[in-house]
Amino acid sequence: MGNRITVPAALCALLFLMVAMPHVGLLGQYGVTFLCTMGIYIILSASLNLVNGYMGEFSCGHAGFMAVGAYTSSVAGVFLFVPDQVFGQPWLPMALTPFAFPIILAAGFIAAALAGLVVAVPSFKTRGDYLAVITLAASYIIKSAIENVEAVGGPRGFAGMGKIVQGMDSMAPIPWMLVWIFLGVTFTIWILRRFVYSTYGKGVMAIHQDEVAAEIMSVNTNKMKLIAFMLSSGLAGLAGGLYAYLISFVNPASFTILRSTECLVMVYLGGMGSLSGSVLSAIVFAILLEFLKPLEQLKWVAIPLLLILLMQFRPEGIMGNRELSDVFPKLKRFYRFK
Amino acid sequence: MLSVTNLKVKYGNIEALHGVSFTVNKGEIVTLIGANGAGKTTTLLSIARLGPPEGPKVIQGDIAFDGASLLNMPAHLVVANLHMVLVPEGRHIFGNLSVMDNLTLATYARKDKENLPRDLDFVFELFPRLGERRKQRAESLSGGEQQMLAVSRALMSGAEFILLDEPSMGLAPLLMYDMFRSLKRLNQQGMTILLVEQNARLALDFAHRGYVLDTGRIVAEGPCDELRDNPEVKKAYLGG
Amino acid sequence: DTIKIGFNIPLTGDIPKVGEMSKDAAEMLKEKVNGAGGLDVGGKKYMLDFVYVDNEAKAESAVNAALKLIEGEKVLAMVGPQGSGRAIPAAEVANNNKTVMISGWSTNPKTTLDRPYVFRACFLDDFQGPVAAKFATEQLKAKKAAVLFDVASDYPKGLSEFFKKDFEKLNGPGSVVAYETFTTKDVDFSAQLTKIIKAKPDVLFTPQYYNEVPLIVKQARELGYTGPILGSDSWGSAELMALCGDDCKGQYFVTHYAAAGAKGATKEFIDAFNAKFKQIPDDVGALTWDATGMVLAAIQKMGAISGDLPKDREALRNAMATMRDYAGITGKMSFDGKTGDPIKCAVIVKISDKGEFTFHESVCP
Amino acid sequence: MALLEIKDLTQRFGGLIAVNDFSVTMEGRELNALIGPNGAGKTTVFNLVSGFYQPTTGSITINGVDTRGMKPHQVTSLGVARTFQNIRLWNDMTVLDNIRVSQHYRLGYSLADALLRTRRYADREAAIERTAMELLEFMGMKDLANEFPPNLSYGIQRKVEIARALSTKPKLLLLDEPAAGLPSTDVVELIKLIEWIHKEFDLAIWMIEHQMTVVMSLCQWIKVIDFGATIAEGTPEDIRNNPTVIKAYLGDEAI
Amino acid sequence: MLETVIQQALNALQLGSYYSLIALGYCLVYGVLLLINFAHGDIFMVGAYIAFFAATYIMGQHALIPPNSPIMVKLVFAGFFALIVTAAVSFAIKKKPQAPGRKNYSYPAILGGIFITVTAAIYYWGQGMKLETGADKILVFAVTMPLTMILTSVVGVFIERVAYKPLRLKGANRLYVVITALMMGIILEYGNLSLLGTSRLSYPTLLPRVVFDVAGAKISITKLTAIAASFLMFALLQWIVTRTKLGMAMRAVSYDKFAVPLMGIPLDAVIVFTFFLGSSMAGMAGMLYAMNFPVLDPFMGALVGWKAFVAAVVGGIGDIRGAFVGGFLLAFLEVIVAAVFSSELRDLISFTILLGILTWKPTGLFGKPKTTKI
Ligand SMILES: Nc1ncnc2c1ncn2[C@@H]1O[C@H](COP(=O)(O)OP(=O)(O)OP(=O)(O)O)[C@@H](O)[C@H]1O
Ligand SMILES: Nc1ncnc2c1ncn2[C@@H]1O[C@H](COP(=O)(O)OP(=O)(O)OP(=O)(O)O)[C@@H](O)[C@H]1O
Ligand SMILES: [Mg+2]
Ligand SMILES: [Mg+2]
Repeated sequence: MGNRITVPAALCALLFLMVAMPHVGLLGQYGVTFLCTMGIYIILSASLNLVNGYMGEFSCGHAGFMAVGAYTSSVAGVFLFVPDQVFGQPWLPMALTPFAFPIILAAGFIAAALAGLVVAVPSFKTRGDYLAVITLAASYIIKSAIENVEAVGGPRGFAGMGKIVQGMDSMAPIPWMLVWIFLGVTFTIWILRRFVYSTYGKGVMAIHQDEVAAEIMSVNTNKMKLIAFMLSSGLAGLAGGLYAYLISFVNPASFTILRSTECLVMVYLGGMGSLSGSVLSAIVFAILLEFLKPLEQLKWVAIPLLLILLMQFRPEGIMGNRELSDVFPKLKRFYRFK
Repeated sequence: MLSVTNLKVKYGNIEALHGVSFTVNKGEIVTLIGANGAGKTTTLLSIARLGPPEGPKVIQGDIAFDGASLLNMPAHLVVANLHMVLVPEGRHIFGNLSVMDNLTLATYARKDKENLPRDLDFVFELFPRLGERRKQRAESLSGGEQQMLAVSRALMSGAEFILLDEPSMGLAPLLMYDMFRSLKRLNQQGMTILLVEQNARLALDFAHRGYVLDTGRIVAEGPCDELRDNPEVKKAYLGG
Repeated sequence: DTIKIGFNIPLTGDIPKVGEMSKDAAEMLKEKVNGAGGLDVGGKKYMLDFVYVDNEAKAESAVNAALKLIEGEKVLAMVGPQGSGRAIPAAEVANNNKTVMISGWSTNPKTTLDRPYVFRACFLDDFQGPVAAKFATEQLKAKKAAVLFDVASDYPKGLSEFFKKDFEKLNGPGSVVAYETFTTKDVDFSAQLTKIIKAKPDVLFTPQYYNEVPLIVKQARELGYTGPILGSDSWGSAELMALCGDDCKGQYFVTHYAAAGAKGATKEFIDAFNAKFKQIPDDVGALTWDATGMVLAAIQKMGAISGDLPKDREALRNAMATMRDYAGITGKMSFDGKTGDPIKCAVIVKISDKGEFTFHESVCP
Repeated sequence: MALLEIKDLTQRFGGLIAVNDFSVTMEGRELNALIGPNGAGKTTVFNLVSGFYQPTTGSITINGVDTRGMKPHQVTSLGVARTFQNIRLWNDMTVLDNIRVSQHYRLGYSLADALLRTRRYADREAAIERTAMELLEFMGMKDLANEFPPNLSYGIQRKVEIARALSTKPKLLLLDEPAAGLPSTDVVELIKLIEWIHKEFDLAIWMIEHQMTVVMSLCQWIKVIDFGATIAEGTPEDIRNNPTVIKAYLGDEAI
Repeated sequence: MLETVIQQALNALQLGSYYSLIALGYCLVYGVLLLINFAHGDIFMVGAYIAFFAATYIMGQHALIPPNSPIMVKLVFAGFFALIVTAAVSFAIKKKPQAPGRKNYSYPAILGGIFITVTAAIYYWGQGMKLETGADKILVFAVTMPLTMILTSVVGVFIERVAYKPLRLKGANRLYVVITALMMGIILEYGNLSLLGTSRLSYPTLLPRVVFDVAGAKISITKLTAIAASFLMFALLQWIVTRTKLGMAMRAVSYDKFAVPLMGIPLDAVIVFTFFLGSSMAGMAGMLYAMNFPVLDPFMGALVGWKAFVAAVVGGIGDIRGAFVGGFLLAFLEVIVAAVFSSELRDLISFTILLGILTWKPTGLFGKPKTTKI
C-alpha cells in the first residue's frame, strides 16, 4: 500500500539530509542546535498535550518531569562512561556510547514516568485546578529535592555528558544529538498518535468530555488517567534527557516554573487535542524565541502580545482539536489516521 | 404587547430562524409548537435577548415590546424593567446555591419587595417539595425538582410576562397538571404567557392561540381549537 | 581591519542588570580604544567590533548564543556568560570549538576545569571564602559566625561552604553557630534570622546579591540583630546603597575593588563610567572591563593577526594562558598557563557613613 | 438465578433518605417500569444499580454477583447499561466514536497492542467498528456515523444514547426518562423502538418514565415508589386504577 | 524558647498576611469566572510600583512635576491626574450592580467633590514640599493607599476588558483565558522592565520604624499593618460574598453565566466589580508588601503570586475562607519547616505537605465537593 511507506520514506530522507547537510557545510552547528532545541520543544508540547489537551486536565508541572528525565539520563550516562569524582570510574568503553545511548534515554523516560505517579495517583480523586496545583507542587518538590542532592551537584548542576557526546562524535562525525533528537521526536509523535487514535486511547478523550459517562460506559477511568499521566511525563523525561546531552550540563534552575509555562503556552497555542497543532506551535514558538532576540527586552512584550492576538482570532488555538489531515484532506492519501 | 416581525437569527453562520412573525397580546396564553429543532427555543432566547456565545444572533427583523424595539436592550433590563422572564430549556438553575438562595436571587432586580412573602408562599404551596428541600444544594435536586425550581424562580422574579420553554419536562403527571392549573390561575390574574411545549395536545388545551413552527418558519397559526382540528397539524404534531 | 569580539550576556531574563552593566562597560572600552584609532597589534591598527547576544539567563540559549558568536559571527574571542549556570555549558561549546572564552563573573570551578580555552577574570570561592573567614576572625574578632544564603543559587552556596569550612578551621568546629538558607526570589527571611539571632553569633556572613542584601539587613535589624554583617563581592553594586540606605552603613564586604577612594586606572574607569551612564559601575561592569581588557592585551601580545581564524584563536589562547601581571582595575591578574583561573588579590571594603565603598585592606593569596 | 436482585436497598444523603429499603428482582427479558413522583428516588435507584453510588445498606446482585464495592465500569462489564435523565453524550466525538469507546471493557487488546499495532489490535478494532456500524444500521442512523452529537436534534441524541448503551452488550438496560423532551409524534416512534430493541437484543429493560402513554403501552410490570419506598406495584391495569397511585402521582388531567 | 516560638509565630503571621491578601484576589476572580487569573501576581507588582510612584510623587521626591515648574503646569497636571482618579471612581460607582438602570443624581456631586479635593491635594503636594515629620508621612500613607487601590483596579479592569472579555464572548475554553492571563503577566513584567529599566527601586519608609516587643519577640508597625489589613479584607470580602445579594450573584455567575441575566442581574457589571475588587486588593497587598520588603523589581510578583495561588487552591479555591486560611497555612508551614528542620528542606517539606492535604481532601480545606447529579 503506497500510502503506508510515504511517511517513513519522507522521514528517512529528512534524517539523511540532517546527517548530510552539516558535512557539506549547509548547516552549521548553530543551525543544528537551533533545530535540536526546536525538537525538544516539540516533544515537550506534544507530550503535555496528551494530559492538557486530550484529557483536559491542567498540568503545569511538566518541567519537573523533564528535570527527572534529564538528571536520570545524565547520571546514568556519566556513571557508565565518564570518570567522575562521585560515581567513580566508567564501566563501559566510550566505543559503546552510540549503542548505549537509547538505553540511557530510556532510563530517563522510565524514571520520569514513575515520577508521574506522584501526580497520577491523586488524579483519581482530584480534578481540575486542584490537580493543577498538585502538579505545580510536584514540580517544586522535584526541583528542591534535586537542589538538596549533593551527589549531582545541587544547585551547582551536573556536567560531564559532553564527554559522551564527544565519544559518539569520535565514533562517526555526524551531528549525533540532532539525530537522536530527531528520532526522539519521531518516537514521541508515533507513540502518541497511535495511542490517541486507538479506541483504547479515545477513552482519555471520553474522560475529558464527560468523566461520569465514561466511567459508566465501561471506561476504566483510573487506569486511563494513570497511563496518560505516565506516558506524558515519561516523554517529558525523554525530552529532558535529550536536553541534558544537548547542553551537556544540567542544573535545577533550568527547570523552573517558566519552563512549564512555555510548555503550556505551546499546547494551547497549538490547540487542545491536536498533535499537529502541538508540533506547529512548538516550531512557531522556537522560531519566535530565536529570531526576536534583537528586540531584547521588548521581545518578551512582543511574543505574549502576538500570542494573545492569535488567541483572539483563533480562540481554540491554531488547529483547534483537528489534525492537519482534517484541514487538508488530500494529506490523507499519504498516511492513514487509524 | 409583544410583537415579533420577520425575525431571522443565526448561530455562528447557521441560520436557525428564517423570518418568524407572531404577536402576543396582554393577558393571553400563546403557545409555540413544533418538532425538535424547529426553532422554538431559539425564538424564546432571542426574545429574552440572550445572545452569543450560547444564544442566537438576530440578523434581521424586529422584536417589539409595547411598540418599542428590544433589539438593543440588555437581557437583564428585559427582566428588570419589562418584567418579561424566561424559564429556559434545560433548567439552568444555580447548582452551587441552595434552593432558597436560588429563589432569593430571582428577586434581585425586583422593586416591590412587599409582595415577596406572598409569592414565596405561592411557590411553596405549588411545589411543596421545594419547601422541604429549601436548604439543599440545588445541583443535588432530582430532575423534576430542578424543573420546579426553574419555574419557581420565574414566578419569584415578579414576572408579568413569562416565557416557558418546556416547563413540564421531567415533571410527574400530577405536578404537571397542578402547575398548568396554577399558571392558568395566574393568567386569569393578568399574567401573559408564551409557552413552548413538546406535548402539543396539552399545549393546545392550555393556550388561547397557537403558532406551529417548522424548521425556522411559522407554518400554521390560529386559535387552539382551530389548530387542533387542522388536519396537517393533527397528522404532524398530535400523532394522528 | 577590525577585530570581532562576542559578548554572551543576559540582556533579558531575571538578571538583566548584569547584562546591562556588562554591555555598558564593553561599549565604553570599545569607544576608548577605537577613539584612540584602534587597537595596535604589531604596529597595525585594528578597529574593535563588539557583538552582543542575549542569553536570557537560560542555559540552552547561552549555548545557542555561543555558537551564534563563534560560528555565525566568527568572533575571535567570547566574553561571558557571566553566571555559572550559563558559563559552564557555553564553556563546553567554546572549548570544543577552540575559541577563547573569558567569563567575568562565574566563580564555579567547573567553568574552567580542564578546558584550556576557557578563562575567568574573578577569583574563586575557595579564595574568597577563606579571606572572608580570616577577616571575620582577625579584624571583627568573631568567635561565632552565622551564615545566611540562597541554596538554589550556586554562587552564594559555594561561597558559604568555603566560608564555613575555613571559619571552623580557625575557630574550631561548631563555631559556625547558624547555617541558614532560603531560595531564590524569597524576600522574607525572618524565620531564618530568628534562628540566627537565637544562636547569638558575633558576625553574620551573607554572600547575597545587592538586591537581597537590603532586605536581609533591614529584617535582621528589625528582629534585633546588632552585630556586624559581612558580605561578598556580590554586594559590590552601585545600587546597593540606593536600595539599602542607612542600614548597610558600617558593614564590610570582600570584593575585587573599592569604588570610593580608588586610585589610578580604577578611578578613571569609575569616573568615566559614572559620567557616561550616570551610575557607579558594579563589579560585573568592572570585571567585564578587565576580562575584555585582558583579551585585547593578549591580542596585542600575539604580535600579529594572520586572518586565519582557527590559527588566530589558537594563538590568542596561548597568549592568554601566559598572561602575567595584567594590571586590571580589579587588581593585578596572572594566569599560570595551566588553569584559566587568575591569581589576583581581594579587597575588603568598608561602607562608610557617607555610604561610599572605602578601601579597608587588600588580601592576596 | 435472577438477572437483577435488589434486597432492602437504602440510600441516605446526609439527613434525607432517598431510597428506603427497596427490593426488587428481575428475570431476563422482562420489560418493567419504575415510576413515582419527582424526587421519589428513581434515578437514585438506577445510580445505585449502575454502581455510581454505594448503597448505605442493602445489596444488589447481578446474575448472582454482588456489586458492592464495584466501580461503575466493572458493573457495566457485568451487563448493565443505562441512559441518563439529561443526555450525556461525548460531544467532541463522532457518533461512531461514541459507540466505539463505550465498548472499552471488551476491547480485547492491551496498550502494547495498540502501540505496536499488532494483528490482534487490527482484528479487534475491526470487530469493534463492525459492531458499532451494525448497531447504527439497525437503528437507522448509519449516515449519522460521522456527525457530532450537538448537531443532532434532541430526539436523535436520545437514540444515539440508547445505541451507545446497547453497544456494551447489556443484559439489563436501564432507561431514565427516555421520552422526556420528545414531541408526541416522536414518542410514538420511541415506543416502537423500545419494543423492537426488547425483542431484537434479548435483554431486560427497566425504565423510568413520567409519560403514562409510554409506560402503560410497553411495560409488563410497574413499580411505584414515593419517598424511596414502594407504594404499589402490578400490571398497568392495576396501577392505572390504584387510588394511592392516582393520589400520589397520576392526578387528574383536567386543566 | 517561648520567645522564639512567639517570634516565629509573628513571622508566619506577617508572611501569611501577604499570601492571604493575594490569594483572596485570586479566589475572588476565580469564584466568579472560574478563571485562574495568573496575571494577578503581576497586577500585585504593578500595585507596588503604583504605590511607589504615588508615594514618592506626593512626597515631592518625584520629577513628575518638578517643584519649580510654573503654577499652570502644576494645575493642569494635577487636574489631569485628578481626572484619572475621578474617572476610575465613577467607573466603580456606575458599574455597581445594585441599581440597574435607575438614575442616581448623587454621583455627579460625589465625582465633582472627588475631583476638586484630589486636584487640591495633588496641587498642594505638587509644590514638592518635603515631608519630614512622621505625622506627614502617615498622611502620605493614608492618601497613597486608596489611590493605589483605585489605580491598580483600573489596570485590572482594563486587562479584563481588553484581554479576557473578548475571549469569553467568543465562548473560548476557559483554559485559553488562563493562558491569556499568563501572557498578560509576562507583558506586565517586561513592559515594566523596558519602561523603567533594570535598576530596582527602593520604597520610601512611610510608617515610623517603631518595633514593638511582644514577650521578647519583635514586630514592626509595618508588619502589624499588613496583618491587620489582611484580616480586615477577609472580613469585608466574606461579608460581601456570603451576606449580600451581589455576592450571591457572583457565586451564581461562577455556576451558570447563561442564566444570570434571566434573574435581572447585569452580568458584565458583576464581573467588572469582581475584577475591581480583586485588583484593588492586589494593589493594597502590593503597597503593604513594598513597605515591608522595600526592594521593587518587575518580577517581584511572580513567585509570591504562584505561592498565593497554591495557597488559595489548597484552601479550597473559590471559597474566601479557603484563600485566607490557605495563605496562613502555607506561611506557617514554611516558617515551621525553616525553624524546626533545616531551611534547605523548606520547599521540599512544605509542598509535600500541601500535596498530601490535597490528596487527602481533594477539594481543599473548604472547597465543597461538586455533587455530580446524573
Ligand atoms: N447553540 C447552537 N449552536 C448551533 N446551532 C444551534 C444551537 N442551538 C440550536 N441550534 C440549531 O438551531 C435549530 C433550532 O434549535 P432549537 O433548540 O431552537 O429547536 P427547538 O424547537 O427548541 O428544539 P427542541 O424541541 O429540541 O427544544 C436546530 O437546528 C439546532 O440544531
Ligand atoms: N447527591 C445527592 N445529595 C443529596 N440529595 C440527593 C442527591 N441525589 C438525590 N438527592 C435527593 O434524593 C431524592 C431522590 O432523587 P432522584 O433523582 O432519585 O429523584 P427521581 O425519582 O429521579 O425524581 P425525578 O423524577 O424528578 O428525576 C431527591 O429528593 C433529591 O433531592
Ligand atoms: Mg427547545
Ligand atoms: Mg430522575
